Amino acid sequence: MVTASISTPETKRIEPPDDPVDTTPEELAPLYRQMLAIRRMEEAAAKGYSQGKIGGFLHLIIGQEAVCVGAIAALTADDYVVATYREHGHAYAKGVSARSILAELYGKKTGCVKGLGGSMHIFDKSKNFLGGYGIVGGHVPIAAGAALASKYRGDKRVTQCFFGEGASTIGGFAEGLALAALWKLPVVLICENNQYSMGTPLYRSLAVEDVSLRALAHGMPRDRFDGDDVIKVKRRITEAVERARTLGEPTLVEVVTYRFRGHSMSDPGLYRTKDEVEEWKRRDPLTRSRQRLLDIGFPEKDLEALEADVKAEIEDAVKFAEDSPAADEYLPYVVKPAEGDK
Amino acid sequence: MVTASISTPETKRIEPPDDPVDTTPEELAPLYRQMLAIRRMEEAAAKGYSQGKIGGFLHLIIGQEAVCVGAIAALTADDYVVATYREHGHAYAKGVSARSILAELYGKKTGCVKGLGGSMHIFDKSKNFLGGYGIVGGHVPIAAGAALASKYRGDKRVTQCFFGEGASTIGGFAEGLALAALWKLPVVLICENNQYSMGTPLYRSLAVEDVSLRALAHGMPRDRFDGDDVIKVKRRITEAVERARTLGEPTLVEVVTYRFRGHSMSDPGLYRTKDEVEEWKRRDPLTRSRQRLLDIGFPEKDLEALEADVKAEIEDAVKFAEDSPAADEYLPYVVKPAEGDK
Amino acid sequence: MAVISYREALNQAMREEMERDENVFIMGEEVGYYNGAYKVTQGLLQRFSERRVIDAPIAEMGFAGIGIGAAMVGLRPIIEFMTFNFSLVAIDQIVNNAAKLYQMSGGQYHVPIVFRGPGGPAVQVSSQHSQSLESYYAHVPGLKVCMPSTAYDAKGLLKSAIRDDNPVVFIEGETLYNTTWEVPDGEHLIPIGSSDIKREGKDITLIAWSKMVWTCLDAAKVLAEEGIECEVVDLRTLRPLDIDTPAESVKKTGRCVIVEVGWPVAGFGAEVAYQIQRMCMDFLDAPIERVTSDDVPMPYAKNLEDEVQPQIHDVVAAVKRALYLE
Amino acid sequence: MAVISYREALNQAMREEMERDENVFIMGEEVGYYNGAYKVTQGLLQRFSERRVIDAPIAEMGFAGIGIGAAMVGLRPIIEFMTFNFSLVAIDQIVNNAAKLYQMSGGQYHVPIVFRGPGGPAVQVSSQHSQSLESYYAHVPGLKVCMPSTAYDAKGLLKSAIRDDNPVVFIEGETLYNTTWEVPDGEHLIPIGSSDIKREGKDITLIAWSKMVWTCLDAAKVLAEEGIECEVVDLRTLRPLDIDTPAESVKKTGRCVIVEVGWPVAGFGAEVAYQIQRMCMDFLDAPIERVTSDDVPMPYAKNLEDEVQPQIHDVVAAVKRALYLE
Ligand SMILES: Cc1ncc(C[n+]2csc(CCOP(=O)(O)OP(=O)(O)O)c2C)c(N)n1
Ligand SMILES: Cc1ncc(C[n+]2csc(CCOP(=O)(O)OP(=O)(O)O)c2C)c(N)n1
Ligand SMILES: [Mg+2]
Ligand SMILES: [Mg+2]
Repeated sequence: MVTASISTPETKRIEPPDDPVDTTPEELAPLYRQMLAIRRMEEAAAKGYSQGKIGGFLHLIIGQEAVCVGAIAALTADDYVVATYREHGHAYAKGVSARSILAELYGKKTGCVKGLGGSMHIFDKSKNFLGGYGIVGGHVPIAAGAALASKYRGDKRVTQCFFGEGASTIGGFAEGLALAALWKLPVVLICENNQYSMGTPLYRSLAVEDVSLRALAHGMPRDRFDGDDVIKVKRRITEAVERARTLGEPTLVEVVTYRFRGHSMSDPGLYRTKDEVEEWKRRDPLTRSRQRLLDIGFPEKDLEALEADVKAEIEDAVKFAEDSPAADEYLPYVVKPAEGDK
Repeated sequence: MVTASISTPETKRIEPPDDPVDTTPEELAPLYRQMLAIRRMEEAAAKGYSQGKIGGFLHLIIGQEAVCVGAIAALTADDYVVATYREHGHAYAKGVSARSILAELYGKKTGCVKGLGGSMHIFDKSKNFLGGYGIVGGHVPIAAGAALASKYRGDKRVTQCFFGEGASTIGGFAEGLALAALWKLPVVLICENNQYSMGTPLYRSLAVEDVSLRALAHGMPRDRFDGDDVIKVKRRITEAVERARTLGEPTLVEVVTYRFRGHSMSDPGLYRTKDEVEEWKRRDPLTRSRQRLLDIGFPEKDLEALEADVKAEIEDAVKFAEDSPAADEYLPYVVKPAEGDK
Repeated sequence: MAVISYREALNQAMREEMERDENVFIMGEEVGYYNGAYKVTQGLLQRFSERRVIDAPIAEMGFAGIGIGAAMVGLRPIIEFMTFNFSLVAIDQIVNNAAKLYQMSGGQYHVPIVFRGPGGPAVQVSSQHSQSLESYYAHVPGLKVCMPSTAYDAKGLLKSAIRDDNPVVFIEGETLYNTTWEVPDGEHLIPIGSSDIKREGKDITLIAWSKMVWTCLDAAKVLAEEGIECEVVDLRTLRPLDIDTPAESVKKTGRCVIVEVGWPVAGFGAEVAYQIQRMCMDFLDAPIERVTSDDVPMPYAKNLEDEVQPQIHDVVAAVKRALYLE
Repeated sequence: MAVISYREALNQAMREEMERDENVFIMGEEVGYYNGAYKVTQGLLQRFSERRVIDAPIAEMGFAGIGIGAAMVGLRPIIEFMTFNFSLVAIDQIVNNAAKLYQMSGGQYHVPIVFRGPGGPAVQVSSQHSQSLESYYAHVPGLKVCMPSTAYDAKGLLKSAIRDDNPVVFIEGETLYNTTWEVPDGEHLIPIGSSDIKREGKDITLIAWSKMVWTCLDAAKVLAEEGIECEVVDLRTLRPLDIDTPAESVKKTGRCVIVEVGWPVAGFGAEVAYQIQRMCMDFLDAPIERVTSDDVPMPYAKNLEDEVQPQIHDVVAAVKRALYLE
């Protein structure tokens, strides 16, 4: 009897990394800049929301920035990214401007999707950012589909698909995973395990608290690590991206991280202790990267200049969003009549 | 990097068992009788179908009888069984009469569901046979639900859920599995791996040809073996049933077997070689059990009496089905008005 | 009678039925420790413990199916969808299993289950989170479908739904949770399948359900100032449909506007229109009008969101068209 | 023009479009090596290889979503559902992704995809395998919905659907595959959104789609013997709906029967009835009649199966009611 009562060492909390990964200021500085811009942009969004200028659901990624920034740093401009409703950071990291993101949140005509989608549905075709999706798990097959197209064409593009650990119980994820494995699609499935699905901690939603194990039964390569160090994220995800690009093979990667705020703006996050949140704030990937930059010789004044630059960028984006005209057309829902259509 | 490029020994074909499992004529004879009755009943159904007396889809289990018979022998009358559209054998093994099954296939009023369900939807509440279902994977959560009810009440019943290996890629199975594992439901998930999903062989539908591995990521006990020997099936499934009954824990069990006929009556089965089919016919679980009975001293004349008895039972059932009145009411679809309803 | 919120009314209904019947339990995402995404299950975990208030992971198909299986063997589950938008990943369980099991099993198994949660447009959550799917469920024999507009109806209908031996799809108004109404304390049941006249009038009949009942009542007030008396009929239950109440009203008024918040094409209002024209053709002085949202996915921006949804002025305009006033 | 089967017409349409456009591919269960569960994709794997004819495991949600993703980046997938009954496990992908992406992305991404396969009742396969879900798809802005009744329409519409830049739900009649009709060879396109008069008549208009067009034509023959001339209008496309063709017909005949094979409540026929009464109220000499199946899940036994579905005599009876002949 093959009774596998799995107890992996990985099911316990992933500790912060001891040794920072080797890097250079040239590599780290732009990633730190991206993380900082995302944080400032989301802080501005939170402010806009509390002022009633942004509506609906607003899911912030604050605390998790190293995951999307590190992961997307492993891609080229031609590669695709598919994300969830918590996707401002991913969009920004893929090159979508803070202006068009914030204007979208403000429901303006100048938003990246003309005020039609809001926070959960950022899209930018020019950046190959295939969007933010609101149905948990439903976007995983879509990412596999973009990857299938790459395989079909032999264009060597890679697709990254982000999702939360809460998505790992739903059928859409399971089917996307199974098909990506069967057909060897060039996709990297990245689980941002922030340890909570709304108010539900891992141990109440997963029998085994290790999402990456799902790859096992499909013979799919997998990886699992902490998301504190943006360079580490970049390195590890790069392996998976290269596997996809050169071998056309998918990988399931789980990155353990933490969101500092509630699930969305309306969630006070009462299901977590103050201590727990504080402990994770001490692991803030931004603080870590900033210190690391100083440690490896990035001049403090350059850092301050960089930070001032970010501040200006976001202030400009907020002003742009505020000043832009309101959304004014909801598209006719059908694309121009095709040949043969009336 | 935890790159698990799994290659389990189990992914290769499971060879027929060498040593028959210890048993007695008292244990084996009734199981052989059940298997034989199922085979004769399905042969009669095939005949009725070719005569146009049975319509719709007719999925026969011929060749796979040892799985449902061995598995269900591990249950008590109070336990529940949930099955697919290929469920005549499971129903019979759970105690549903050949009369009411064949009458159902004939679309008669005396059928177990009054001619409303046909071959794919055999139900018998008095036998705790919770039915045959036509949407692949959709019945797995239902089985988990019956098991949840047992846990809720503490009634120590066990639920068995049967499904094909083709169901292992669909979301309904994945979600049922994840929830059964998380909540520790007393259910035994039994994959009847007959190596084909309609015309699709395993290697074109599964990245790794081992369904039981799906249990791994959920910390669920699993088992995998051949379904040639009905006693072996009974023994191995009994372990899982006892685990469910005493510990309230689910198990995923995969039994490798083979259907001798096409997917349904309309399928000529051209996707398999004659040789392959012949090879598996030589592994026929009925022939094996019959020989084994003789080997362990069951008198040949008792065996012939048993076989004559089966023949009579099925002939009677066919006559009953033929002679019964046609179905004559399609139920009003709502149950009697409840309190508070008009 | 106390004035309570729609949310509180639903909470009371579940609490009372759970007290009354040990077989009733609740399952869904965040229904327990979080007290419900919309706080409808507030306090129930504390009162009834984890056994009867079950927090589910994100697996709607799975837990909807688990509810059905549990109901087949005698429990009475209440399955909460965080919103009915997410019921689309579970709809196969509802349509192919819950609705059909009674017939498919030759009457042996019935499925006493309630699928409930908020539906219809919310505020600025864009197209995947803001849609009205009632016509999907109303289409299916074997289901019942309730869509109460007030706290009074919400409590009475939910209690009836929980006691019903059939699967009931119970769609709450996502923007109605804070609305208040007088609700009797304790036992208070409303029969499933009974429409209700929410305002009497003689000039025209407005037919609506859920949130649109409020819009119709507001429009009726505006029109009353111009001397037009609208009768507002709240269907409350879409299946089984009590068509007699609105049909009697139309026979009296001779005119009819059907207002629904969802998409126009094959919305449930079309069914109501068909039945009314059949029953009232000789009494109708004008074609039946429908007011619906525009035929587009819901946009995010507030101004556009308002623009595509039926507003008071849209109802007023439809009434005037039906009265040939402009 | 050759007389070919509906099945062959569909096969030709796919074959020709795959020859024409390298981006078109087919994906679904058993579409390749098995040549399709209903043999609609016969020979395509041999012709176009595994790259373009992809056998999928049982994972409708997964491969429907994969099709959508592939379409977003420029391919033109044809997704076959073995039957539309199984589309219910994938409907979230169609409604929440395929239909909405164009609007949700501010017009950046469009989704040129066809979801096709047989729908409507089959023969004696009971309730989970025999149902008509067209009103679900017709309800949703962002989709187009085709339901051809003849080989001629099937080929012309499928070719248009494959070339369309929007997601098209293409529901074939499960019992129509062997029916034959004259079909032009080569290029043959029918505009999506055009109804068609299948028989001319002056006394009454019968409106139908898919299989029920045949039932109406048969009923028209029976009625013609009694001197009643029916005009039979085939909608062919439910969304966008060409209502003008049937409305003009009703204005001419003054009477209307809408025939659909699915369930009565909130079936698509209700929408047609609503629109016809709006456009033709002053021309109608009798209430609009609908003929539908009974409001029950489909039973298995042949006699009951026939009993619950609209038969020629049901249509004849409805026509006579509308003509006040009995
Ligand atoms: C199918 C579906 N069910 C439920 C929801 C509601 N919902 C939105 S986000 C969320 C939690 C997701 O958690 P996780 O996947 O861990 O991602 P995170 O929000 O932590 O980034 C839930 C339940 C949904 N959007 N879709
Ligand atoms: C959701 C769904 N998709 C497709 C089908 C059509 N179908 C019926 S049986 C079957 C093959 C199932 O194979 P497997 O699970 O291995 O079971 P087996 O028939 O071999 O017993 C398919 C594709 C279905 N019934 N339900
Ligand atoms: Mg999470
Ligand atoms: Mg199989």
